[in-house]
Amino acid sequence: MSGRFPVHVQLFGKHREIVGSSVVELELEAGGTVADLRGLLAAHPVLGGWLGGCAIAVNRRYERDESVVAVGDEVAIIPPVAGG
Amino acid sequence: MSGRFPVHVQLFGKHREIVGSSVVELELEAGGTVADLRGLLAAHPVLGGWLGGCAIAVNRRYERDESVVAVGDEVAIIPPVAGG
Amino acid sequence: MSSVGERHGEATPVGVVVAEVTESELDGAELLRRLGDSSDGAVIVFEGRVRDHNGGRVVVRLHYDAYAGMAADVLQEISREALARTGASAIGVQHRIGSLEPPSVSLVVAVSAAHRRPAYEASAYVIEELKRRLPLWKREEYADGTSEWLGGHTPEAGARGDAMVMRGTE
Amino acid sequence: MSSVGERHGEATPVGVVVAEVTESELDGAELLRRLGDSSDGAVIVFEGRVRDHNGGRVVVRLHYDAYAGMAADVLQEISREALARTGASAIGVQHRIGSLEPPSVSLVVAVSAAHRRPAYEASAYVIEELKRRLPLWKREEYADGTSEWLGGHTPEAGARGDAMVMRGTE
Repeated sequence: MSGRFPVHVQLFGKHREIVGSSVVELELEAGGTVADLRGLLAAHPVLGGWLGGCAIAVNRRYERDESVVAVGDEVAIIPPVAGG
Repeated sequence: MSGRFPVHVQLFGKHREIVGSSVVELELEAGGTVADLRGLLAAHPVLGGWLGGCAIAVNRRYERDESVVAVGDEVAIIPPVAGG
Repeated sequence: MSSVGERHGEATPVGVVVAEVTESELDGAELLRRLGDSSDGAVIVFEGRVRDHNGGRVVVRLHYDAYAGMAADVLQEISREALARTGASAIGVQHRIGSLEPPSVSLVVAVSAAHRRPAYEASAYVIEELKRRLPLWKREEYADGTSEWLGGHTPEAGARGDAMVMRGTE
Repeated sequence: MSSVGERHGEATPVGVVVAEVTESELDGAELLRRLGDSSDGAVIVFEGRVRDHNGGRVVVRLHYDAYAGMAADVLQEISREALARTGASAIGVQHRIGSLEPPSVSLVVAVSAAHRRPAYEASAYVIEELKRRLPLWKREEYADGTSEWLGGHTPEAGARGDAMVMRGTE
């Protein structure tokens, strides 16, 4: 696979509030990883400053920076969680 | 205080069953202690063999062997407890 | 439910809501509803229930006998110790006596606290201590018609946690 | 309630009775009734409730937001881990989302087990782990009209207790 593909990143909690949307759309290179995704998010004008302590979920599982993101994967930024 | 006084010792659990009564009556010397009471109970024809692991309660508190038993005290033998 | 002390403070001791030995049916849901005021973030209810087997034998009935007057005092004392040790705000504890068939509830321990840790600690403390010193006994009745008084713990004199009190010649 | 496996054995895993994130009102009493079969001697229900204050501020409302699809999976996974680790027989866990006023119930964790220790362990495990990794957030709304998203834990990739599973390039 080559070229770029769109990734719809779901937002929650404070992220959703500051962006004013429940999703941001990014373009990832084929073979791109969670680390690459974090790089793109860090460059986002609003989200950039609010990524401390965030995890990335791919297909509803928390993933490491090395994990590859594929076309059609369900991707979300998970701010520090606070259930209970 | 001198002389002897009666002590009604309350029985529970297996003790009550083997004696066939909820109380045994003993006579303690004035100034007698929990240890003296244990001595009398050990000589009881039925209870004697069933005192292992038992506690003595005086006025609804577990008492040490040195504690003095007085006239009118509420006394009970407490077999190993098993609540829950 | 009324509370004592600061309404918005971290420690609002409500105290011992109930500490009793009873022949009546127990229902943990009742204490779950009663416990906790608006400053309590955690409520735990423990139900001990009669199991239909023990050590490989089929149990048809459990008979509980208690030194009723003393047992209520001991439950009250254990509950106060648990509140003092953990900072939980309220405790209710009930032990049933008489003949119970599986899966009847034999014991209910309910605790409310500002936070979950004191609630767990208080709940576990009450159960551990009542197994150690509540003057109460159980006889298991088996499917084959036999029965047996279960062995247990020997209560220690003066073993009253933080509130150790001696008496007599000491 | 149906059980799987030996009726009179020590381990009769019934499994995860419910693991959900819901907008409906929660009631621990309901799970207290549902959990436990005749081989379970212990049932514990934990209710987390919305407190009317936090850190000295008066809280009028708590708003819970969740990644709903993932949250249900995580609750299911945590519950299975707790069963596997402790030998408890059944677990039910529900987290409410939406706007809650004190003293509404935000979380119910119910566990049944043959004995009390696995019940306590499983209950505490579920709560500790969901605070670590359940994708759910809360915003506190105060009496002065302000509000704040509360800080929390950063979930770890692959942090799935005994059932650690990797994916991707590793």
